[in-house]
Amino acid sequence: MHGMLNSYGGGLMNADFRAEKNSDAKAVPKRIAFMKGRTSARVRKEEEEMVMTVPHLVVREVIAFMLMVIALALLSLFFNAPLEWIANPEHTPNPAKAPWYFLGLQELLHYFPPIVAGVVLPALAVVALIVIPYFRINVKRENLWEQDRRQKLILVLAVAGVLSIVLLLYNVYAMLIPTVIVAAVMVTPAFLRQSGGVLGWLGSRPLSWWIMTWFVIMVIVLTAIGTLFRGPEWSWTWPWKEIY
Amino acid sequence: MKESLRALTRSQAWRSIFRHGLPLSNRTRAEAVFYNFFLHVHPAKVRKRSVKFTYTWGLGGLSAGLFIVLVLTGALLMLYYRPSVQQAYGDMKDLQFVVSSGQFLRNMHRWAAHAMVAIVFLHMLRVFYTGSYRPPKEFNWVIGVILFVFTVLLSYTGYLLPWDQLAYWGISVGTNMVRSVPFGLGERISYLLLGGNIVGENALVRFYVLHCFVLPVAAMVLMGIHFWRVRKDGGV
Amino acid sequence: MTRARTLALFLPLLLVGCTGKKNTPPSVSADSVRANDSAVAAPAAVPVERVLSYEERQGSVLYMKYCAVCHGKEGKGDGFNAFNLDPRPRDFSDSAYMAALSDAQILQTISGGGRSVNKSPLMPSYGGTIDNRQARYVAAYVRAFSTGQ
Amino acid sequence: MKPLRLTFAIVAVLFLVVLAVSPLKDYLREWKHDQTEYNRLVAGLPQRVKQVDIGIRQVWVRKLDRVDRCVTCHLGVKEPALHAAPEPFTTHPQVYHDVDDLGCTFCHEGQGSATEYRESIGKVKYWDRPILPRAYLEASCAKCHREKDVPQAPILNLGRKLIRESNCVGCHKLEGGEKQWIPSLDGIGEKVNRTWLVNWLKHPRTYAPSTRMPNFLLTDEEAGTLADFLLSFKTFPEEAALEPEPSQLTSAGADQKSKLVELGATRFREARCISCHPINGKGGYVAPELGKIASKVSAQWLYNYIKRPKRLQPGVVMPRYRFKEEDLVGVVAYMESEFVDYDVEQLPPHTPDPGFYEKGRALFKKYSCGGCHALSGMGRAEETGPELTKIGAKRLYEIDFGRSGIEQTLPVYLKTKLLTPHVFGESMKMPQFGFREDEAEAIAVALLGKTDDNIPPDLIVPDAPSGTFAPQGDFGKLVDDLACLGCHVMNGRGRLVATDLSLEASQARRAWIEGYFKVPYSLRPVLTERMPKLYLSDAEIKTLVDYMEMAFISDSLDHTVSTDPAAAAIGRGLYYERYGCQSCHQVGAKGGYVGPPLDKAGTRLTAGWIFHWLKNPQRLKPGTIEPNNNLSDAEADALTAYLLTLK
Repeated sequence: MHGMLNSYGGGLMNADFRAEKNSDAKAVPKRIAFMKGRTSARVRKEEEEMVMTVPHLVVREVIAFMLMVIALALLSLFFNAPLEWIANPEHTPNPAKAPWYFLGLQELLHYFPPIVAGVVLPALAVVALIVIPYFRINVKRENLWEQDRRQKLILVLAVAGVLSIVLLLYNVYAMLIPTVIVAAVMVTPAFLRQSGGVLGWLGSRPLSWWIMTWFVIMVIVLTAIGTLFRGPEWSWTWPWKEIY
Repeated sequence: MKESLRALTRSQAWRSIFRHGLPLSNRTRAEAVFYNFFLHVHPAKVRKRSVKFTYTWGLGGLSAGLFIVLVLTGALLMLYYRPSVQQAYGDMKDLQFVVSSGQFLRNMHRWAAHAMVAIVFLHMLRVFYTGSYRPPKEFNWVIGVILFVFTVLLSYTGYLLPWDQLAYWGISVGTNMVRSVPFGLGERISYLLLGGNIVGENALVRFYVLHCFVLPVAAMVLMGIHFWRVRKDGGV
Repeated sequence: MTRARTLALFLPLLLVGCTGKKNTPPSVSADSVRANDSAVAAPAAVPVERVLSYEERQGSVLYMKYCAVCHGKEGKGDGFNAFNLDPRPRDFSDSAYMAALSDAQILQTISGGGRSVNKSPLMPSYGGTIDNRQARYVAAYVRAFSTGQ
Repeated sequence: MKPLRLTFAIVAVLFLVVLAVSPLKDYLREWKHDQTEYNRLVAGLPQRVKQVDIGIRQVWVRKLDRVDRCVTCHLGVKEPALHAAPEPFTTHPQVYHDVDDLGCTFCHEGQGSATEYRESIGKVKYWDRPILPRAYLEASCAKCHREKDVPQAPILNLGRKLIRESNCVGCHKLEGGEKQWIPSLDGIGEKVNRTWLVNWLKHPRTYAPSTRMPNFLLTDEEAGTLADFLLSFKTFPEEAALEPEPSQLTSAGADQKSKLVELGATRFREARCISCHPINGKGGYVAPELGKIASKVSAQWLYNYIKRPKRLQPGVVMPRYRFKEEDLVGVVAYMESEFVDYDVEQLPPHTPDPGFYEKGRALFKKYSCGGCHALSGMGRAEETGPELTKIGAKRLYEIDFGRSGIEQTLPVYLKTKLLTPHVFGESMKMPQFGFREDEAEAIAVALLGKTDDNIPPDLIVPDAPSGTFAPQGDFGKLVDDLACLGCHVMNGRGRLVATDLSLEASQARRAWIEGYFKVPYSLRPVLTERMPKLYLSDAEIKTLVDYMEMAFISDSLDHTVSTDPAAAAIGRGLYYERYGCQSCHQVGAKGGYVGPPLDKAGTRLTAGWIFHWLKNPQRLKPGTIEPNNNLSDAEADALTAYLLTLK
């Protein structure tokens, strides 16, 4: 991390700028220091307790690594990696499942046309992930609903509504229900204003946080359904029912 | 006994390998980081609060650790595996029944691979929720996302190699998804990937090469950059 | 010291790791496989309760072809041709008599005929018709008539 | 710093311990234990048996591309001293193949690469060829042995016979059989009555217990519609028309009729119809049941059929008897009066429903009737059942066990399917053949042998090619007309119910053969299948015997013996005292009746035949049970001389 810079001395009061004193790097990511003509810049480094990498960090790393290997080894001693019948191109198992991390996609494929489920949505997801840092996200660190509450509420509800209708049209209840829940939780702080507690915390989450959370819940729900609850013909099957 | 041990630690060969004794002073500890190739990814000193486990949950480190485990077990498995339709499945059986600890190796590799996909994903979530992608680390986030995609691809290409029903149809379903890419592009990509229109001998060889050479090397290069940038941006 | 204690702590774990494959007694396998073929082992009426061995089963086929016409399907010396013969064909279910007979003698009778063991020439010699192995199969089956119960 | 150090120490030790467990687990593998046990067992034996070095052992069969590690634990397979040892160390029962030659799993199935008991027998979820139960073991013989009679595999042979006889190829693609077209159904509307046909379609075995026609489990409606459809076919092949029923049959008085029936009974007996036809289950097995024939076919059809069988049923193996008209009418009258089914209830008069033809045609197709029966206008039936050429390699996951609740293995599936075809689902079309349990098992054995294994050509024992013998000229016409090949084999062609005639002229004397055609007395009284009396003319007999003397003869069987009475006396001694021939053969009404009586051997047989037969009976008739006594030439000569004196 950067050494902390802090403006020192009186700020220049100007109509365009408002100087603020804050040492929290998270709250105020970009900083400008204004210096008067003859004042020499003095940088004060904030004191933070430091420790030697060796052994403090390295030993912890080694412990973590060893614990991980131990866990893996125990897993490997008791659970064998699956090996089914030899590949038989003439017989498609029912259902034919992709590796588990693609089962969310396969589940999508069950609802949407292949072009949407197999190409558009995953591509959108990857692009969205890549561009996250390039949006000026979380510049406003105040409560999401503090300003323009009405406007934001309408926007959020509109997006959630359109999304829900689309999902309803395709009968994608597996996505619809979490979407509605997430949207409901998201807008709750807009009506019940609290500065502290869970609601206050939820209210201070930025928009990107909500989108990411929604995405993660979607991924988990879809993958779980595809992995555990799908049987022959991709029909709903309880996991304790054995498929042969 | 003690003398001979001391003689050993004083021999030139020993000292050429271990230049220093146990680093007991802060100076030698710092030197250990400076002069050691592997420790060099770390700064000599770190902030005390970042040493705390819950600071990063160690997910990045564990991903790297899993990668090491995968490389080691993978290299050993390569000794017994032949990427051909006739032999691949039999080699799996031989690993299970004949190779000493063969089943254990394969289990390790398999479970570590699954674990890596999950842990890299969790790592990504951690980075997002702690806001660690923010400038100036935005490009490292992009590299991280690419590394996640590579992790999934590595796992996916390895999935075919045992050549059992699970592998065959898992890959068939996957490549059929690729086919839905429009403008005939999907067909081409899947053809390129499989070396044909069906999952067969060509696909097996291609997946093998991707799995054992192309993707790991690419991932290693990206991991180098990833770690380097983490260090340069002041992370642990 | 600490090390020894930790090691002792994890010894049980070590054992658990090894018990995954306790040997199933191999003899069980043979029995269960044998039990399956009782339905087929006896191609015709055989008074043998015991399940026939492979040799006996092979022998039964040969016996039904060559021997049963005189010695009877159940080995009692009552085949349909038995009543034309004097002396009557041997009753193989006579366990006292059969117990006194060695395997070599049975084999000799099959291969060399009755004359070769100073018995009735009405028992022909089959040495030129079936080979030694087949003769052993037949002998095994002939014995099964008296040892079956 | 202390807690961190302690954690590090504990974790490090744990790390090492856990990593050490895997090699230890490896060290304690099942097979190592077995090998140690073996060495201990062997050390305690009185015989010297070599101990083994601990290590995985395997048989690599290059030509079959198989590696079998069964010998890792089955260490005594080739060690005779261990014949009484417990499994897995016991000696392999002696068989015709060497373990080193074919390995283990080629015959036994199971998982050859495995080194653990449960895995090796293959009764684990992901192994598709588990070990064959012994009852089905002969299936593996079928992989290479394609010949009709596989030595030492009676179950397999039975299964194959049943597959041929049940005409499985009618519906299934399967090698080793050809589509059968007998009986043709053309003209069935002129042949049978509706009552019989409906009952027959529903329960074939009620009419004929030994029939090969399976039960399709038709509903009353289906049976009725199908019967109406079939009865609409009233024309015979090639436009053949029925001759009118002779007037004696229709208009004879009771007295006249009983005389006719009496005559018919005599002719029926003389012609030995029961050599081929069973009557109420007794008699031959070659031809259809006659016990209730009068309730099945019309008298007119019967008259026409016996007169010229092939005209109504081309290709049938029924001989054309040379009955005089009166005899023929008598036989028909006798059959009409004798073979009536008194239990049958006539169906009420019935008008076919208007769509019967289309519906019946659909049923005919649905049940694949054309797989066995020819019917003009229906074409040749395609195989409607699943292909069976690789059924033995079917994977368990490809089988729908439905709700049958049976043990989920392929042998049990096949057996159950054969016994109760509909148990796996109501929509199955396979009919009920009424196999016994052992028959179903035998068929399953024959089917299980049809795997997808790659068998090297040098291992395959091919079936003897079926003969293409097709005599021409007058003899050829007679052979066809008399359907000789239905019971006799000639130069490799025909069905072996009676004797192989390929060397007949070397065996029997001309005069005897001629006499036998006229009065075919029974050589072996115990046999059911006897030569029928065909009422041949002298000219026909001459044609037949002339041809035989020309073609069914071999110079290698010539032999002359001295007719010296002294030699005959020695032969007589050999016959009675040394070789005990009287056990099986009768001379002068004394002796056994396993073989043919030898009373008239001197008039029946040639010297050469007797001599060569005595030297090696199996050479002249493979499979005969007459023992080969390894006679010297002198002994054979003497015996021949004796037998020739029996006239």
